[in-house]
Amino acid sequence: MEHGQRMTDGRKRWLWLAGAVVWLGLPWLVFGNNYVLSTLVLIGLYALVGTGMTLLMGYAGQISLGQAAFYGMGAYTSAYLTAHAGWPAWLALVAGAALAALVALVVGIPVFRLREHYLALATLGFGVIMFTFFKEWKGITGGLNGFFGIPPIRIAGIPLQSDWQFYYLVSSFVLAGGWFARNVVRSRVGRALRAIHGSEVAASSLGVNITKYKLQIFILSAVYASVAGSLYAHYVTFINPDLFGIIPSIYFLIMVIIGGTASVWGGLVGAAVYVCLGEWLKAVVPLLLPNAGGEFEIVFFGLLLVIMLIYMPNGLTGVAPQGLRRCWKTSWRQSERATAVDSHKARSIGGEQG
Amino acid sequence: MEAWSQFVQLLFSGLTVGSIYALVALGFVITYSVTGILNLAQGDFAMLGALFCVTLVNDGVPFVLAIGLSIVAVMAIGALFERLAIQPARRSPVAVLIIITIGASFVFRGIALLVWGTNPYALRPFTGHGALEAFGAVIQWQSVWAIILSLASFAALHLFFHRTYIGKAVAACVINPFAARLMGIDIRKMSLGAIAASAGLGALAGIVIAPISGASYDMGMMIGLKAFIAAVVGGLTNAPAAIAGAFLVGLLESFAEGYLSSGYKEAISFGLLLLVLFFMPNGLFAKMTGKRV
Amino acid sequence: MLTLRNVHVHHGHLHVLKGIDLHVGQGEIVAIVGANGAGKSTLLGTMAGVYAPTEGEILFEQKPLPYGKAEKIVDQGICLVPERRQIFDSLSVRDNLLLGAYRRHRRDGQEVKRDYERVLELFPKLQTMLDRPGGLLSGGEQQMLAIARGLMARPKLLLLDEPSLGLAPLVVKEVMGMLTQLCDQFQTSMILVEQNVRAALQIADEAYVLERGQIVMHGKAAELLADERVAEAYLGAAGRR
Amino acid sequence: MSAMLLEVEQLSKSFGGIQAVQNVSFYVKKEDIVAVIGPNGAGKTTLFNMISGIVPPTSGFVRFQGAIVSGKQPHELAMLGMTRTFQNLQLFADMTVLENVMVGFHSRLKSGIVSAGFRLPRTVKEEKQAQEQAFFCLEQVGLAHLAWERAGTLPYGMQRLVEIARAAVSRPSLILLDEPMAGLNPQESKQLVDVLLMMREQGFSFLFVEHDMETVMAIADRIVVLDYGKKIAEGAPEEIARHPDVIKAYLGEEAV
Amino acid sequence: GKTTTSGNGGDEIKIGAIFSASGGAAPLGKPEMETVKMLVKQWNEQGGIDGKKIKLIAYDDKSDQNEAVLSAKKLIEQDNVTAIIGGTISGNSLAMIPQIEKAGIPYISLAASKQIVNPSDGSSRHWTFKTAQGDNIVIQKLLGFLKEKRWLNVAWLNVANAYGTSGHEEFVHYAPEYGVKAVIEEEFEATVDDAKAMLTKVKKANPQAIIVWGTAQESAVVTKNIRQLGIAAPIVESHGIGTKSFIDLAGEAANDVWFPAGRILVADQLPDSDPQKETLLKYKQDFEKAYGYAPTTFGGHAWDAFHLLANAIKEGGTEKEKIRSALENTRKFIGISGVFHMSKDDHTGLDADSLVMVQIQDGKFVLAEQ
Ligand SMILES: Nc1ncnc2c1ncn2[C@@H]1O[C@H](COP(=O)(O)OP(=O)(O)OP(=O)(O)O)[C@@H](O)[C@H]1O
Ligand SMILES: Nc1ncnc2c1ncn2[C@@H]1O[C@H](COP(=O)(O)OP(=O)(O)OP(=O)(O)O)[C@@H](O)[C@H]1O
Ligand SMILES: [Mg+2]
Ligand SMILES: [Mg+2]
Repeated sequence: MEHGQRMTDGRKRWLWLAGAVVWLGLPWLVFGNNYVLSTLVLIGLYALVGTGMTLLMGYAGQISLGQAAFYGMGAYTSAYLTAHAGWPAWLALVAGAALAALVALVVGIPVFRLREHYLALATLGFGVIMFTFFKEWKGITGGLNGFFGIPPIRIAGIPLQSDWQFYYLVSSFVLAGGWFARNVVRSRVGRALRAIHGSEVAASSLGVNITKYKLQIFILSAVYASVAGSLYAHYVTFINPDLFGIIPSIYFLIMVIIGGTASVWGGLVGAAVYVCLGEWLKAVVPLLLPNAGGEFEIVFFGLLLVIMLIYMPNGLTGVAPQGLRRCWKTSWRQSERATAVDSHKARSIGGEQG
Repeated sequence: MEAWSQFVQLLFSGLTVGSIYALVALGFVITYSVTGILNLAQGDFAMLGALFCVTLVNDGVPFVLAIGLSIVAVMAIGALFERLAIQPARRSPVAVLIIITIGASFVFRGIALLVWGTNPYALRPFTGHGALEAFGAVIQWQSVWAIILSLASFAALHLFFHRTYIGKAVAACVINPFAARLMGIDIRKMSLGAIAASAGLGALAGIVIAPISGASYDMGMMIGLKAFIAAVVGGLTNAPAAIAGAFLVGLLESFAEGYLSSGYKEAISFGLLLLVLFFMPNGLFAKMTGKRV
Repeated sequence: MLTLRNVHVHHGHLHVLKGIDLHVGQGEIVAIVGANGAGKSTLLGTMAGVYAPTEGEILFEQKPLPYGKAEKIVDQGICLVPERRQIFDSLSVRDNLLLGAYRRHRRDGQEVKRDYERVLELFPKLQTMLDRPGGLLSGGEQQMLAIARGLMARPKLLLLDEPSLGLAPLVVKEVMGMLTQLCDQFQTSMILVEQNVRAALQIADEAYVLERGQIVMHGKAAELLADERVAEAYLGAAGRR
Repeated sequence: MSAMLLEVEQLSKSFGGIQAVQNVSFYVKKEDIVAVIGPNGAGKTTLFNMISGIVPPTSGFVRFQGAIVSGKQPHELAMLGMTRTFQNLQLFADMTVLENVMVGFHSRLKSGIVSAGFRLPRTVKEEKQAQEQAFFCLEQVGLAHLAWERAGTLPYGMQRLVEIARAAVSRPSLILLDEPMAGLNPQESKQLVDVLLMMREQGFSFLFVEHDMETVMAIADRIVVLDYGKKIAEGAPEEIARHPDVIKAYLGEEAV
Repeated sequence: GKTTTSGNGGDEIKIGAIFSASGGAAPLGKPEMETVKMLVKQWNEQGGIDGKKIKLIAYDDKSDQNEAVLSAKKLIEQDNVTAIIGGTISGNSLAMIPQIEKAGIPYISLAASKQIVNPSDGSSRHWTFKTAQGDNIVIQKLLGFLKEKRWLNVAWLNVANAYGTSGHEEFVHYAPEYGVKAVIEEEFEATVDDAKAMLTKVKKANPQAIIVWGTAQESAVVTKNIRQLGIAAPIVESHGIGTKSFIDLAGEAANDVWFPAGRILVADQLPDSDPQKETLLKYKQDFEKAYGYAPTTFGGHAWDAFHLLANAIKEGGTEKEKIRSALENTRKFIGISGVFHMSKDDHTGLDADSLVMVQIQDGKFVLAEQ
């Protein structure tokens, strides 16, 4: 076992190196093509939101149908503070994150007394209410006409405006966010969260303060979303409430499900697959059906989604090949999750039935 | 007197909207209480029902027959959906199943867009364009139909779940599918029946609404969402509660709109719903759940 | 009545049952004992149609069993009382019981009513809590309910997975007595999986010992009860129970 | 001689019209093993749930290590040194056996979400300690070889052992066990009895519910008998075995 | 969807297009896409522009802002188009503009917001043009009509989305100028099923006329409800109801409703002296032949955009700055939405005269006397 561990470590180092080269080199690989880069930026932003949601769903066992609200909070806070109040973008980003955290705390306290679908509904309701705020609070958000002219973010006085600059910025955030999430998951906190997922009574009788941890993760996921929102606002420089309504929340959810919550990188994988799938369909559908419009893409997207989920309900990270997963999981190996477990049985073990 | 008639008008409005939510919400309840799945494509069944009916009527099929045919057609689609999308994924986590239904909803919407285009269509009311006047307020006959049909469907469902043997078996499927199998209950058949039935109810809802608000390919989403809320407020496995929830949401919206501002209507109803949830976490009409340690 | 020939069952990649041969005669009580994880529950589950065998055959009344089709198997008269009770926790005790007879309520409604009365006589404790949700009962009460529900199906072959689990000693005795009685009165055959080996062997006719998915010992229950190896492995070292 | 660990005073609980527990009082001393027995539905699990803070009592109170703890949340009690197992297994089915036991060590660790997220040295050290302790505990119950298995796929009996290891790993002063022997075969029960006795030597105290009279007689220092929510007897095993009410309500005529 | 019409390498002109052909704005975007496809085919059959075939690269942004931004980047970076038309809705156009301006590509938006050409934050609009009358123009037409009828105390109702609120803002801005006053202002949802709750308040306010500002489906519901409540005040609506489906949906209730509209709606009723008549009839005929239904004003915006661009390319070749200045110098171009006079300060080039007042009578659009 010791031996195997060291081997894995060695292999892991190479993997890291290769990853770093690809990461740094990408803008040159796709040289000059801002379209590809901006696709990557978008993936990165979604991935950031998705990572937070992966934590929330996979570890606090909670579906959020209102995550776009936090995304929007970050975006509007940044937009307003930089454009109208003249704050530096970084400070505004932190302010947005703090605001999102605060709101998550206030909302979370009552919300986490709820269970299952009621909790999902509560987050949905929260999403709708925030959307209404974005829409109606015209003095701050510009209402449905949108918010223009958001100034760029600066590093050492240099405004970041090009796609490759943003690529580095956003991907650094994604990596840092993923690293942080991974650490959380592998710690006492992550274990406690998964325990809550399995059985709340048991977890609490072992000393896990359920509400506290659920709330912490909810806040964390709100911060991830808010930061992504701030970055988005500076990237596109124009935002409007439609970006932060219920539909985007559902899209985030879809990404996380596609990616799977078996690993904290599920958010990244999901976002990438989601965006690429959309772009791929855009390219492929017209080849198959020359006269088809966008509606075909919707149909295909829906079908793909359904098929994908039927055959890999635990998302892509849930079915990743063993070898790859061993690289991800350093501290200990985990028995094959994909073996068909009779779900009824599993439920009766973990659940509160009986 | 003026104030009184406004009140009655708001009441009528609320009942109209509520009855529409109710019909769709019943579909949610059936599906959920049999399969444990929140079918977010439920609203799209309404859309399909309405558009089928419009097409049939325009093709000269007699009205009543057209209604019947479209309901049957949508039920068939529902059954197909169950066999192709839900059944193969039975063992997936709840969240995945929800997303599958969202995916299916995309498919339905895309196909509708393809077949019917983006234009909204009109359908004639069941019984004339007339309206009923009472206490200085008016209510369309079509709204009366909506209310009657939602109450009738509710009554039928209530009888089914609480007075029949099969109704109980149906409930058993979601409570403990494993034990249900051991009792010889055919879960697959139940699930097929449930989804087909809720598709049929959804279609009926769409057909009732079409004369009031028109029918278009994208009408499913919003109806579905509101009905979903109504169902959850009531308590997801409880048909009467869902109906009550639907009327509650409808009335709330109507009064909020009439007495407060309409811009914040959604936020107000959602906000009040949140309050309800916080103080009665299992829905307004929750019963003992049978969970303990 | 029921015959298993060389039955193999897998859970995913896990080879759980490795060639089981077993026979249950009309009106017989067969006990199956074995260590944790030996595959006892899997074996019962296979007979009840929860799992399908990957190899071998199961004959019930000379006909092959419809593998994996629980509802057909219930129709043919096999009923499993599963481990961990598996109560419908938000349904009332009454509904739980009635659902036990789901497959035959339409055929013989009257008889179901009579059975219902009879079953409640067997478990007077349940009589007092008919309207309570099943999930709120105490562990032992739920176990009684699960057994009672199984009886409601009026099976020709009753499969019991650790029925004495969580029952008070007095009740265990009653239940065991009741099972023998049932067997005599209605010619019901039974397969009994038990950790309470002594109690099981005392009422059983035949007994099998299962270890790591294989039958390692088989004989008349009384013989096994007297067997030293069995005593040592399954009756506790002192063999007092 | 040894100090009072747990005192239960006049504890009652009713669910709607059902009087599940009525005015029950008893105590547990340090390094005591106390058993609660009684017919099905007598209120044993309910009593346990009240002591461990899962359901609030209707009246009466619980004192743990001298302080009143009724009204406290289960996780607070765990921090104070009281853990429990469940009659209906409550394992974290999707986690490995080792992780399950590591969760049990939760109350002894301190690192929060921030220090965990940044992987501060303290967290790393704590993690290592938790893993070692969990492993040690698994070894003691003889499950070390299954440490990497998913807990949900283990057979029932082993899941029980995991639950006990999980409750014990944080070295609480009192462990509540709800029917620990259920589902174990006699040999395994015997093994578990040995484990419990050994743990008592190490300073653990137990309060447990059990229907397996052999075990109860073998390890309990004292027995509390409930029937219809009321305490009908309390005393040493030999006394209880002879107690006519107990025989009538619970044991049956030809008892052990 | 990406569509490639004709063109095999070599001498071709690549024109990029982005429409909301599906999603929420599909009723607008679909006829736009169809119009442009039809025109490209027509032009190519007649030899393209100066002998060069036109290659259309069209994307559907699904009414989603991010899709629009990505599609624009793709057109610029990957497809290397000469010019871009599209952006069905204002939000999407506004989101695309910064990079289009940065890349320096002639761009004609089909959306209405005046922010598209006259941004309030003063950012650059060197390359951006648009062909839809801004709501400011439509509102002025409508207010002029109210003033003429002397309906000065009105109820204002708008749909609660970008279309509705932008109309509302312009109304608030221009109403005093025309002496019009709102006695009550309300919003209704785009998914409204029953607006009677809101209308009871309107009834109480007793306005001389009711303005309903929304698109076909929701306006139909509101219009029906107004009639059902027996409110006698005349109804004036927005140009958004100028489709057959409004009449279908509102039925009887649609009769007598007034609204400002582009001339395409009543093309055959126009006097022969109208300079646009011929163009309008031709478009109408072609479109109906190709797609089997009547063209909409939105399709008209796309028609205008395409022709403006094609003419500019004819004039300025494929060089971007030349195309741009040719666009800016467009004078008296007779289009579907009106007669365009572009200038450095006016990248729309339309005024209130590009609209006419239309009334619905017996389920038909009837040109009101001028
Ligand atoms: N659904 C399942 N998926 C995967 N493995 C399973 C499943 N059910 C049981 N197993 C495995 O199959 C083996 C046999 O399990 P089974 O439950 O049949 O044993 P058992 O003899 O009934 O044990 P016990 O006495 O604990 O009830 C065990 O190793 C168990 O881990
Ligand atoms: N949440 C509840 N609501 C209603 N009744 C309850 C609830 N919990 C327990 N009861 C009832 O209270 C009584 C005592 O239950 P409890 O679970 O404490 O019994 P027990 O002594 O543990 O029995 P067993 O040995 O069978 O596990 C039972 O009759 C049970 O049905
Ligand atoms: Mg078993
Ligand atoms: Mg108990």
